[in-house]
Amino acid sequence: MNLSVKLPGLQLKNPIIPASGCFGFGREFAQLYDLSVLGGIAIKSATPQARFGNPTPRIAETPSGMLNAIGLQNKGVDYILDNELPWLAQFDTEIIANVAGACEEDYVTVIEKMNGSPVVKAFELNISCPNVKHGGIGLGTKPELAAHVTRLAKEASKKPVYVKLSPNVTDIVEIAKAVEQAGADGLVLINTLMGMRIDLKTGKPVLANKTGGLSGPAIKPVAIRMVYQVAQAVSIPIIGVGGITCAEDVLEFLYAGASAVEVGAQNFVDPYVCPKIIDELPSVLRKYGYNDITQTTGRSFRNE
Amino acid sequence: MNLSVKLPGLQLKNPIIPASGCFGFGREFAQLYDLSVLGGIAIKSATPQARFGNPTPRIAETPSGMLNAIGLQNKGVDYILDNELPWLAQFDTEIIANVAGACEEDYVTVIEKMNGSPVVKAFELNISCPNVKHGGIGLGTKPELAAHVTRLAKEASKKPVYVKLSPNVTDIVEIAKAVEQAGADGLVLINTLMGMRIDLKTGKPVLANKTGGLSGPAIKPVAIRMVYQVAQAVSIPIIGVGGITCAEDVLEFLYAGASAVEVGAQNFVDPYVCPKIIDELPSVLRKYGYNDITQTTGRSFRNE
Amino acid sequence: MVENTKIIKQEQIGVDLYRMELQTSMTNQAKPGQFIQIQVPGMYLRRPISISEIKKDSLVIIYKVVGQGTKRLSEMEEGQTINVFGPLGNGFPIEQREHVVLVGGGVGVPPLYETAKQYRAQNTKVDVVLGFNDKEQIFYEEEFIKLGCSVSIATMDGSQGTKGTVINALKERNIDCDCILSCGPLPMLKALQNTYPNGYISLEARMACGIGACMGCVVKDQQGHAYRVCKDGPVFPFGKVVLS
Amino acid sequence: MVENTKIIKQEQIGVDLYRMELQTSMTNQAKPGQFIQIQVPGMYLRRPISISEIKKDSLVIIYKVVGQGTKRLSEMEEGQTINVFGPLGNGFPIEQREHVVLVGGGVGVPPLYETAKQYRAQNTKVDVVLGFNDKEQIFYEEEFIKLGCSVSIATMDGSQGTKGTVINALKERNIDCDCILSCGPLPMLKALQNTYPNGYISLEARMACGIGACMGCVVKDQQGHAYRVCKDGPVFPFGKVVLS
Ligand SMILES: Cc1cc2nc3c(=O)[nH]c(=O)nc-3n(C[C@H](O)[C@H](O)[C@H](O)COP(=O)(O)OP(=O)(O)OC[C@H]3O[C@@H](n4cnc5c(N)ncnc54)[C@H](O)[C@@H]3O)c2cc1C
Ligand SMILES: Cc1cc2nc3c(=O)[nH]c(=O)nc-3n(C[C@H](O)[C@H](O)[C@H](O)COP(=O)(O)OP(=O)(O)OC[C@H]3O[C@@H](n4cnc5c(N)ncnc54)[C@H](O)[C@@H]3O)c2cc1C
Ligand SMILES: Cc1cc2nc3c(=O)[nH]c(=O)nc-3n(C[C@H](O)[C@H](O)[C@H](O)COP(=O)(O)O)c2cc1C
Ligand SMILES: Cc1cc2nc3c(=O)[nH]c(=O)nc-3n(C[C@H](O)[C@H](O)[C@H](O)COP(=O)(O)O)c2cc1C
Ligand code: FES
Ligand code: FES
Repeated sequence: MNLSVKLPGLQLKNPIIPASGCFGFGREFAQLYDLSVLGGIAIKSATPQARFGNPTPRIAETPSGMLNAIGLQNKGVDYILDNELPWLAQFDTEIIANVAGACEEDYVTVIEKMNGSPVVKAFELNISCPNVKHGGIGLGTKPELAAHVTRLAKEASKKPVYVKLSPNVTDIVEIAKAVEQAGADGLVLINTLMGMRIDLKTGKPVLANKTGGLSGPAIKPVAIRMVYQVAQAVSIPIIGVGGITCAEDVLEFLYAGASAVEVGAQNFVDPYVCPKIIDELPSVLRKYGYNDITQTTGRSFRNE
Repeated sequence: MNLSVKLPGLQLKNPIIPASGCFGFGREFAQLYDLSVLGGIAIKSATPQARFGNPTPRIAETPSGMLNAIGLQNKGVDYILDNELPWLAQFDTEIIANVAGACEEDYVTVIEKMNGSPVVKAFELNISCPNVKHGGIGLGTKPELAAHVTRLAKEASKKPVYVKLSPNVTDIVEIAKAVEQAGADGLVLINTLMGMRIDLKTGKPVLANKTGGLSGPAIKPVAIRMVYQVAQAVSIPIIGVGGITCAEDVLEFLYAGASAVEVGAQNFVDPYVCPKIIDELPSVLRKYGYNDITQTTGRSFRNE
Repeated sequence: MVENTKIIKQEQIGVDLYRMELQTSMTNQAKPGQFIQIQVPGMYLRRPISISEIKKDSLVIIYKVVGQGTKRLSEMEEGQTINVFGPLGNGFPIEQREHVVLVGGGVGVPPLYETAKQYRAQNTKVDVVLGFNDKEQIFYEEEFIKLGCSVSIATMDGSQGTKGTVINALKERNIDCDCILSCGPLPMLKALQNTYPNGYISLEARMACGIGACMGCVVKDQQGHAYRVCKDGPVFPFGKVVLS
Repeated sequence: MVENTKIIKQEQIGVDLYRMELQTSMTNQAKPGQFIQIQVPGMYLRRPISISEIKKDSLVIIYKVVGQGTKRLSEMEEGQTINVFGPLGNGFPIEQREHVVLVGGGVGVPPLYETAKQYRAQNTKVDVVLGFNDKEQIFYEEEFIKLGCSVSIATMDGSQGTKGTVINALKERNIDCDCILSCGPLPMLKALQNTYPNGYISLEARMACGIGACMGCVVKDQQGHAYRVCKDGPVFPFGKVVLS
């Protein structure tokens, strides 16, 4: 059974990648299992400077999902370069560096600093975060802004650039095409949906930040729909993410058009979910008649 | 305990309204309980002509929710006028006529025909459906299109017009403001999120229509967020809808800024959910210190 | 009605096949061929399952594990309660007749049991033809015999009874009748409709509400009129609706 | 470790208050003041609950029903299994000491029980001060006495023991010590930190991962450095982090 997937810059031994922000830099999970079993790891968003992130509470539960408003807490790109990446070098897995920022220049800064790290195999641009330069709206919500930051990132980068799209848009296909046009090597779909919960006792939003990002199984149908639509409109590979909990979910994303997947919030529910899925994948693929995982991508819209 | 809410055209004895498409014209539920207990009823979308709707399967389950692709099946406005509305007249509850169409003129046609019915107290424009005139995109996805259909509807209508917004947009506030500007008497938020599921056995989408509308508790955080954002930007009342299952959920929507709510898919899960919520509301309101439901609207963003 | 019913019996009776008995007060309203909507804990929508037998204070269902919902149902234990909505839909007609033929395929067999019971109670001659993939799948043969029905079996692989479909078995046994009551997979129902003039079929469809309000489960008749499987069916006369 | 543990005991011990015993093999790793993450069926995120007692083959937890998750937990029955992840976090220090004072408020009391047990096992003098809203809320007084602790009670309404907070009780009894181990509501922890020089507090926070990966549960120290309650805590020395 072949589980390996070759994507720009990434030789994934299997298509399972913990999603950015849901796995830290792997240190905690490394105490539970050998990270070398993973296809890759999308590390926590890096910004030029250290960020404390949003005030707490940052977490709220929702039906079949959760809201988070971490606010990109990280120790800054230099700390990550000096402390996290060298430590990650010991594992035989592909490291994807997720990059975020408050303006376009931030992306360029982080990429230029990380270009030299042999551990980083590709960049993933998180363009969902509110952007100070554009009145707090996300770069991911307008095709021209998304394309612009992609172009700057591509110019700066010595490694393939994946762009992680925000689902909070009217037309995801339009954004995806703009980003492809701007030179992206691949897409990651989807980031979290914007949501909110209100605490009945206080009458105020549960999250200190008021709104937060919705993730978990609740959003899977939205993610599948977006991957399905985008996969038919672009010719760069897609990494699917949103609500994955088991090998069957992975297959659903692959059928929808993804070439690999990221697993997010489920790592909190079952800390062993990634190795569990990797274990189960061969038998699930066999059950549905495959002996090579690459045969499954886009099955749902291919004529057979 | 006052549960009654006065909105343009609507004297709701309580804020609980079954949502359009989730209650038919009430006939089936009338066999289970007296519809006069309800604040109002949003009847199934009416179109100028009868529509069979989409091919089956039209229903798929998702984590804490469901997808539907009914495709506006209805017997057409004339049939509804002759058969459903006179029958509904026997109940002491406010009827909201949901109006849909494949182009702007359809809305005007339906409204003009229904203007004469004393049973209809207000119109609710469903602008989420794909629109033939505009290349299949929904009128609800562009501010100018949404405003335009609202204006036409207001010109044609002898009753208050509520506009039911699509959540599949980048900026719900922008749409809401455009619709308010165009004369809408109120807003209904939200319709379903566009989603999809793929059947692993066939490899194809579960729904014959491929994509469908996601509803149920899974979408509640998105609905609450949108009501919260819109309520602070407009001064017309909002009817909240999306994932309501109990009296606490109702209160969450009211805190977010809604004045009344619609209950959709939960009617399928618990056919008695609406009377159950109406029964529970007084004690839940009392628990949180209220003796009049109208005190709760917008609590989450009001300074107190 | 919606009721929290007690599981008074849960037993595995075949490959992935379970029989469950639910203590309920809806027995006096229930008719053969009707169904109930079961709220399986952890699943959002209810699951429609046919009533297989109507006892004094309980209903029997027989179900196959095909997905998450039926799997969780099969893991529930005797003594636990489960929420049920029903009885729903229109069942099989129980009329004064000398002879009826009941034709069931796979998990279409369960609703025929109560139907047979009620026809036998009025002394109607009941021929039962059951089709399965193979011998291992056969269930309830004995139970129908005990009711005094004459039972024929068809298996696709010929491992028991007639090799082939229920149509083969009907032909082989020369069974003919102006009232065939059937439930099973679509191809079987189509073949029956095309072969015999009179009878009824019971359909399955993806359902949400189960009572006719959501339009999720519709089928069309020859003229294109819509019928709801949950409310106007699940039992329809031969030829009434288009089977696609 | 993640383990399916068996509920070997589930009993109500107070108003909305339950004591549950879980059969598990993680007992030899567990330390007082650590917590476990419980997967309550039907809820998405796990629920963090302190370890209240470590037995040979089981862990005891004591929890209050405050929402959906703890409600469902309280409805589970002996014999059922429940998935648990743990033990997690850093617990209370167990050092060679002559005297420690344990201060608990409300549902902050549970982790102090195992702490008391381990200190008593090494013959340390253990003073326990427990604060509650009123007499009806008091629990585990007897259990601490049985361990040989000297127990003082404070109730806000004065219905038993000292009227007021644990601080009032500490003052009234003239209890002083260079090691106070405490768990309870924030105002109590703040008051303790401000009144006494040395000791430890155990914090609560909304958690997702419970192991330090998601940054959901952070608190700041005086310099603005971030600490994760789940991984760097939940027990912190007095003054280490800013309580807001
Ligand atoms: C009127 C009626 C009577 C039925 N009687 C029986 C019976 O007596 N015994 C029995 O074993 N099965 C019966 N079925 C089929 C049974 O409803 C499905 O097998 C069951 O819903 C599958 O649920 P799941 O969660 O295991 O499968 P999943 O595939 O995980 O279910 C996903 C969704 O699809 C729906 N679904 C899946 N398969 C079917 C199906 N075949 N028909 C309708 N909905 C489906 C489920 O209800 C659920 O909403 C009946 C169906 C209908 C409509
Ligand atoms: C380290 C630690 C140890 C704890 N030990 C105990 C204990 O021994 N006994 C006990 O009764 N309680 C304890 N708690 C609090 C307990 O976790 C919450 O009461 C419980 O999670 C509430 O869940 P719920 O579903 O009933 O409430 P809901 O309010 O419905 O929960 C919604 C979400 O908020 C979270 N949440 C709600 N209240 C709290 C809280 N106070 N702290 C953290 N998360 C919360 C839930 O985990 C869940 O994710 C502890 C909390 C932490 C962090
Ligand atoms: C706690 C938390 C923190 C996250 N942080 C980031 C982040 O720093 N950068 C990013 O691109 N995505 C972040 N995400 C989004 C996830 O990577 C993923 O896109 C999303 O959660 C959907 O996947 P899921 O449903 O599997 O969780 C975060 C998600 C969660 C739950
Ligand atoms: C089966 C089904 C049919 C629906 N049909 C309509 C419709 O005809 N017109 C409309 O405006 N909304 C329709 N809706 C959307 C609901 O009115 C409601 O906005 C949505 O389901 C969200 O609410 P809920 O989560 O409570 O279901 C339909 C929803 C469902 C589930
Ligand atoms: S399931 Fe709703 S109409 Fe049949
Ligand atoms: S709960 Fe995830 S870091 Fe503490």
